[in-house]
Amino acid sequence: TTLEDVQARGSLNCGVSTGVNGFSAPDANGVWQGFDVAVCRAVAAAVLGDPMAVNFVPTTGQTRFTALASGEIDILARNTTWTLSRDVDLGFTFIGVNYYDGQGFMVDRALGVSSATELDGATVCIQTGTTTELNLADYFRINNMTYEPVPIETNAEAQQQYLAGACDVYTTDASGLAATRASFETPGDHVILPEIISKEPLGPLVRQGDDQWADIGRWTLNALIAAEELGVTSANLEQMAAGTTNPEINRLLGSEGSLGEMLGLDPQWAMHAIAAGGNYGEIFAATIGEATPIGLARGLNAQWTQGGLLYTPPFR
Amino acid sequence: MQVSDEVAIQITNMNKWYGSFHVLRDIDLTVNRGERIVIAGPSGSGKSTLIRCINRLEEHQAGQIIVDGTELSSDLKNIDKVRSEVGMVFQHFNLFPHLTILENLTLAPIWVRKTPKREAEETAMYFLEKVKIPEQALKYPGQLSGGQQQRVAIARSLCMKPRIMLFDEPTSALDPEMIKEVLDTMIQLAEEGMTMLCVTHEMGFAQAVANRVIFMDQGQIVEQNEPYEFFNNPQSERTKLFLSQILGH
Amino acid sequence: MQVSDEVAIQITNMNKWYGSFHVLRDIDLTVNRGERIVIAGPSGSGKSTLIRCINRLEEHQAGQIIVDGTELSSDLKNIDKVRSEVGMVFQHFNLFPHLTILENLTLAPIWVRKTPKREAEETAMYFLEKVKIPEQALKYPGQLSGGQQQRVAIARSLCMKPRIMLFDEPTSALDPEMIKEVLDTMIQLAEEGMTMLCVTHEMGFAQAVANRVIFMDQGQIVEQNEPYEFFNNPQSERTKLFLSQILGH
Amino acid sequence: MAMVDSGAPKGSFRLSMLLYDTRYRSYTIQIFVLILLMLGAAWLIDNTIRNLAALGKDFSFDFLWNVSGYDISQRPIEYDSTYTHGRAAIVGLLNTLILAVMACVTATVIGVIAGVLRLSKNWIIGRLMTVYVETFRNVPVLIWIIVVSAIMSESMPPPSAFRGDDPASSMLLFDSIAVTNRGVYVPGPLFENGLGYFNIVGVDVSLNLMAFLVVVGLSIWVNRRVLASATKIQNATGVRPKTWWKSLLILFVPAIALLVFLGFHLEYPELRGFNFTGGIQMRNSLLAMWLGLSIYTGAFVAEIVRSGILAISQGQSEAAFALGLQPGRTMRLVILPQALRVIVPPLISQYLNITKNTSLGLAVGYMDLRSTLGGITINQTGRELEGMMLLMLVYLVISLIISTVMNFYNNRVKLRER
Amino acid sequence: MSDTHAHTVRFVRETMLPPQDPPSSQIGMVRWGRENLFDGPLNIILTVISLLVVLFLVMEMGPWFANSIWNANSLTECRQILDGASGACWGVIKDRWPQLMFGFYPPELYWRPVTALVLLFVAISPVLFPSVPKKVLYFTMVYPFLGVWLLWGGTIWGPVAVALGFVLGYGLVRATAQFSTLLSAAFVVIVPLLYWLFVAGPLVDALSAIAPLASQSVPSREFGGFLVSLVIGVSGIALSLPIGILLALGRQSNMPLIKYVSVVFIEFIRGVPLITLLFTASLLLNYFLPPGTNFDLILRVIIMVTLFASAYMAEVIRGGLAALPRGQYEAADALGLDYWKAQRLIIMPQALKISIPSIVSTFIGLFKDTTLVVFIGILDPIGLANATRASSDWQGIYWELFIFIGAVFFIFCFSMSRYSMSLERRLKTDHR
Ligand SMILES: Nc1ncnc2c1ncn2[C@@H]1O[C@H](COP(=O)(O)OP(=O)(O)OP(=O)(O)O)[C@@H](O)[C@H]1O
Ligand SMILES: Nc1ncnc2c1ncn2[C@@H]1O[C@H](COP(=O)(O)OP(=O)(O)OP(=O)(O)O)[C@@H](O)[C@H]1O
Ligand SMILES: [Mg+2]
Ligand SMILES: [Mg+2]
Repeated sequence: TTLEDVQARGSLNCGVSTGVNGFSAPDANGVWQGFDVAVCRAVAAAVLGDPMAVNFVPTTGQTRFTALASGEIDILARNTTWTLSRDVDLGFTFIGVNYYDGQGFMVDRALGVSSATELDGATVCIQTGTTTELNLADYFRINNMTYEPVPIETNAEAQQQYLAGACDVYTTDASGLAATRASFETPGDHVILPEIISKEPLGPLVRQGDDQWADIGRWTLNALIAAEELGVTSANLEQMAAGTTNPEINRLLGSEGSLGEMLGLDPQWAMHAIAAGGNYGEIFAATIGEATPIGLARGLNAQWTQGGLLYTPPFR
Repeated sequence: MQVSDEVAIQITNMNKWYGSFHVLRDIDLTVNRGERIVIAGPSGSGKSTLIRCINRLEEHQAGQIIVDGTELSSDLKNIDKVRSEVGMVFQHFNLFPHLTILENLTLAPIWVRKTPKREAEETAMYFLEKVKIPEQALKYPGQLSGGQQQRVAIARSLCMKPRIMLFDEPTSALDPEMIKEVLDTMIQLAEEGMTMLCVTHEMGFAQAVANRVIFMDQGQIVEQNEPYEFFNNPQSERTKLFLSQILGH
Repeated sequence: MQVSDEVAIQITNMNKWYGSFHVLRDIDLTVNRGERIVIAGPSGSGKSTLIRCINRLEEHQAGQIIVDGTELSSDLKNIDKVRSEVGMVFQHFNLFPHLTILENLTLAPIWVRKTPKREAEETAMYFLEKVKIPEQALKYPGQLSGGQQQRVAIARSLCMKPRIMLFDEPTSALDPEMIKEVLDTMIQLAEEGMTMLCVTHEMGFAQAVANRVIFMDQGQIVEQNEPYEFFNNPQSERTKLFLSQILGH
Repeated sequence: MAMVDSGAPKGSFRLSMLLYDTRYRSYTIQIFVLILLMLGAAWLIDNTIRNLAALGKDFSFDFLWNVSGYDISQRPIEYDSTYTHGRAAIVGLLNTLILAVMACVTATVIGVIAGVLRLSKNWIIGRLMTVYVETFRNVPVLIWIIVVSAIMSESMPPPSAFRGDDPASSMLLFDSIAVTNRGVYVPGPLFENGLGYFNIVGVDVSLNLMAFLVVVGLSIWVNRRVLASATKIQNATGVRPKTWWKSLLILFVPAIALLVFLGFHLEYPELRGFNFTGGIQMRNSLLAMWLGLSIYTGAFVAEIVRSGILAISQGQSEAAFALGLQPGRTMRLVILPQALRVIVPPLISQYLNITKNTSLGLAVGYMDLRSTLGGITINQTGRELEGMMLLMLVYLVISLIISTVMNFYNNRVKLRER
Repeated sequence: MSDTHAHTVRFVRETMLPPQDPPSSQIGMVRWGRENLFDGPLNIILTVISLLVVLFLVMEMGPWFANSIWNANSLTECRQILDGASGACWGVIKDRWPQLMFGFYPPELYWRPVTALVLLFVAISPVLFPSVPKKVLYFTMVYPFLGVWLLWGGTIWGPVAVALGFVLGYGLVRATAQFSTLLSAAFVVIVPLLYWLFVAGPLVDALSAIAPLASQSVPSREFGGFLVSLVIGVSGIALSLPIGILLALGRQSNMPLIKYVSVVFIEFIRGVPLITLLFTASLLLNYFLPPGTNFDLILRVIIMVTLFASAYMAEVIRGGLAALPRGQYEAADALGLDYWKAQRLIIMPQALKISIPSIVSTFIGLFKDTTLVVFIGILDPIGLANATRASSDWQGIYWELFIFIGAVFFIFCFSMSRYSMSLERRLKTDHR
């Protein structure tokens, strides 16, 4: 099974993108950083107890699914949209959603456009090999508008083209738009249009057919979210692990019950996962949150208690 | 074989440099119509350069060259005129490999002399017969032996009906068996009274047909004489040395 | 120079075609041990082909060739056996330019005969001395003159201790000065009683050492005789014509 | 040919003859190799079948008939996101071919100019060309394509710069050409009394274009007749009549007449909304690929041309000069026909390289065959095995066609030797 | 015959003329300028245009280069220093230098790839420079195993066990020499194959258990930057050499099956773009291998690149074979050498030597083509440039990275092509 393979190997092979600011990119020391990367580290920590025991495999829009299908990577954490055909036809299992997103448009303020319905005839930069391509085609067709697609391979390239004015509009997931805009010299000159033309639940995925492995991934992600909900942070993790009055926290952190054993993991699996980078909120804040250059608000990705969509099934 | 008094080529005080290397030094030479001159000399002495100056394949920098009354200067018209009067045969034949023998022979008459094709072909066949290979007319140069190719090259020059022929070591790239056939052709030409300047080391040929042998060394004419005198009674030390080398072996 | 009665090469009724071109026609030839045979004939008459059939560089299509009791057929073992008994010297020497002279000589003994290297080198030096160029052993073929190269080629064949030697115009690619040194080596070999078949136009050599001269034309043996008779009293018209050509010039 | 196999003892076949007899040996080897090959192939196919089964996939090309769902900006034939993947592949193929042909033409032009200039006596231009050839040959083509694309999008003005009362940029050539960082807009042909379209197997063929091609073809044919008759006159009288003005008339007048008849006029690009509309747009991606491939390959072509001309020995032009031929004629009658024999074969393999290099289109978003069939389609359908096989097959066919042409040419111009 | 002669022609020069200096119009800057720059109207125009082009380039790029900034940790910092002026921000190269060179290779182990590169030069020196002693060739034979071990690390017994297979093969060649070459060839191929498949693995385990000689192992996904380009390029060429030789011989064979198999393979590979083969490596190779086999992407890329290069190599070697005179084959035959011995001792050494310049050119082409791996997500220099531009610090930087990468490629390729040209000249005079 995948779990045995990973444990035998002593490291997790995790597919990431070749570089998206805030989500996954190597820093100057060659250490991968980002929101997607944090998922990989959490899974590695849960399974192996060591968040650094990850081999990052950069994948392109084109090679990502093959890499997963062929077993080259154990888990793909690369802002991939959860769709039926990917889940069913391509033979993968999405283990959850780590970022609720939707496709949006960004334009130069000087164009004076305030709604996506005014974009008839515009030149649009899109990243190829993604669902954005299909959504875009649908959106313009439904609204009886024409557009000129400029397909681009990487985000960095797209940004370059957009800034140079080679396209009027840049469309990608709203998170990406915000992240991109944040890095501009003058972010204020660009507006993100209000229309969100699609649902883009982004999540990590694994091969279909190994339920145990899918469960591990799914519950690791849930643990991060639940930790935030339950107020478990990297700061108070040690203390809470010693035992609290809240039985759910105790079950989560392994001081009560045998959830870890059910997954085939160490009782402290979730504690390790949280220790890797903090709970979901902490990861978010550190990689793409408002305090970072990316500056994303929690929005849909807030806990359900805060009006967001994050809602984990109970740990019991 | 009569030599007229008419002057065919008049070279006065001609000098040539390659960069700062003085190849030809104060050359004075008068060739009368019908004269047959053999030029000899060690390698690098400037024989080829001299002969190539006469139809302006090389440019001289000082002095005068008058060919058939036309002075060679940078005037393109004069150059064209001289070139169509002077035929030249090279050491490596330089036939055009993409054309048949017949086309090689008719190319210049058609495009330079504006001869009708039919007529040019007749002339070509006439000269091919003269060099004894009419049957090869439709072959390509690559299909001929070296000796045959050189004879075609001579015929090609003759087709332009030149009044002067220049030869630059026409036999030195040939196998011994083939040298004779080419020399025979040249002797025949000489006997018909063609004005010829010939760079060659074939001393038999020189003795048989030349009016004059010119010996060059270090870019200058060192000695000039009738063949018999030249070979049997050389005056200059350099000539003696040279003759002892080429006749000795 | 004694000729034994033992048969070294027996060719019966041998025919060979290149495509549909009949190169060798009904060749019958018996060579006794110790015989020295010179093969002559015009270009294209099949001399080289005949000699190359004897060590199966060319395949014959009909008839029989028995060399030293081994019949040449498509059996590789027989071919290998014959080839290691028969030495061959080519017109263009065909030395291996990437190996020194010594390595050229020891290559086959080491790899084919499995001789220890030391022993092979001793043999090599012995034969190099025999062809009078022991001092060149460590040079490369490109550094030697043509005559020296051809002598090395002979020595290379001898190193395999062959019982029969084939020569295909061994001197025709050489400058005149070098022909003699090669012929001397061959004469020496002949005097030691080696069985030799030699395609050559060196008639002096033929008269000096051959037991028999074979004249070929159009793929057939036209005349066969002792050298003296062959040169002075040729029977066939073709032979006479041929002799007049090569002796005449 | 009479083949008699006498002497050889026939009847006695021994097993060892399979190894030692030249007649059987080669069969032994070939059968052995054949068995190995078949085992290898069987192994690969078996693996593939088992892998496909494990992934729950089948092997079928049905996806080509499914709706593609994505748009392509450069469409030589009608296409939008409601057409099929198969149609998208054809659009990609056409884009590949368009790019390849354009790049071949310009690479040749650039290469010939650079190659000839490199031989020029002019010191400075010779040096410049050497610098050109060496820089472009020794840096990967991918980098050149990216760099060209960056230059275009960075240093050309966006369409918005053309807007307003006092625009930052203006169109060239009497407002007919707009150079923007989205591409170059040039006037396009329009026909007032056009002949319409003709539909063959789902592709609209413009009758105007057809008519134009027919007329041009006819003109070329007539012109050749005129040239032939000039040659005839030259053969008869020796003097070649001047034909250049006749050729000009024949080549241009009928074509212009046809255009006038069809009511030809140019449609000028015009800034409307976000973009220029009207005319023909050469997109940035096309331009980047086109220029990148052309200048990169041009450097190789320059070397080919240079060495081709150098290979025609000095002797040939000297011989022609000595016969009194002038430099122009010498070039045309003696040097070029020979140089072409040397130049054309390697030139054609450069064309092959260009065609293969068009597959880098993805780097700048050019929608060639590799980006459509081999890119988005594979990615959306998960049919990598079928898609890649089809893709390779198409490239292979193109390559084979090009090399057949080359062999044909080589055989035709081979110099005859003894 | 000279009796018809009109006047006396006798002339003897008493003193030789010394060489003179050419007239002043023939030397110096003036002449040089006239001949090389201003000879005729066309040339004058060309000169003026070229000068204008050079001037334009200098004006356009001069200030940008002149304002280069080397010390900055992010683009923002650069922009602050430049304060609105245009200028290059080379700080990115300084910041990402190790990454562009080595990728994610552990920094404390950088000495290993560097050593491997230096030793590579030692290993190929006998091929490139004739003056190097032949003994170095033994090192050349050891190098592939040493190089692999240096780069990837791990137990030393792996490369040793693989090398043992070759030793085994060589021993078998010696031992079976007296049998039919066919049998011995089959034997020599099959036995080492069986050894590698079944014996080598356990042997490595056993040996590691006895003597655990291992260095820190570095998986190939940590390779990146120019290290990856070089590893792919060098191993592609080195591995394709033997396959190329076999294909070239196959293509010349007179056995139709072998000939056509070789031709089809060569023409197929040469007919498709490299990028489709790379996609095959990344998307399809797993379909063709037994279920469950899984090895890393760089290795798969090396396999496909090797196949790709071997088709080109086959054509190069075929050219070398064609350049050999027939006499060499005949002389080998006449001495009784069999096909393989003749190939090994006579034909190949010469054909390969003739082919070296073309092999170098093939390598240059391949090395440039390694940039295509960026399309399958390997972080080669271009891939790393993209990744760098995706980080917050350097988002928006462009020219500096590509100029740097292009310059490094240029230095590599240009020096190699110059070397191969000089080699070609040397071989021309060398070879008889
Ligand atoms: N294009 C050139 N540039 C520079 N020097 C040249 C050139 N052509 C010839 N030379 C030099 O000029 C000298 C005379 O050359 P030329 O070819 O006239 O000699 P030659 O007497 O014909 O010798 P050979 O018998 O070898 O043909 C030689 O020293 C030669 O090196
Ligand atoms: N490989 C071949 N294929 C076809 N024809 C050949 C081949 N080799 C030789 N020939 C022809 O066979 C004939 C005999 O050739 P061979 O070389 O034996 O003649 P030769 O007597 O040795 O002539 P030379 O004195 O020129 O060496 C010639 O007509 C030649 O053209
Ligand atoms: Mg000369
Ligand atoms: Mg012969």
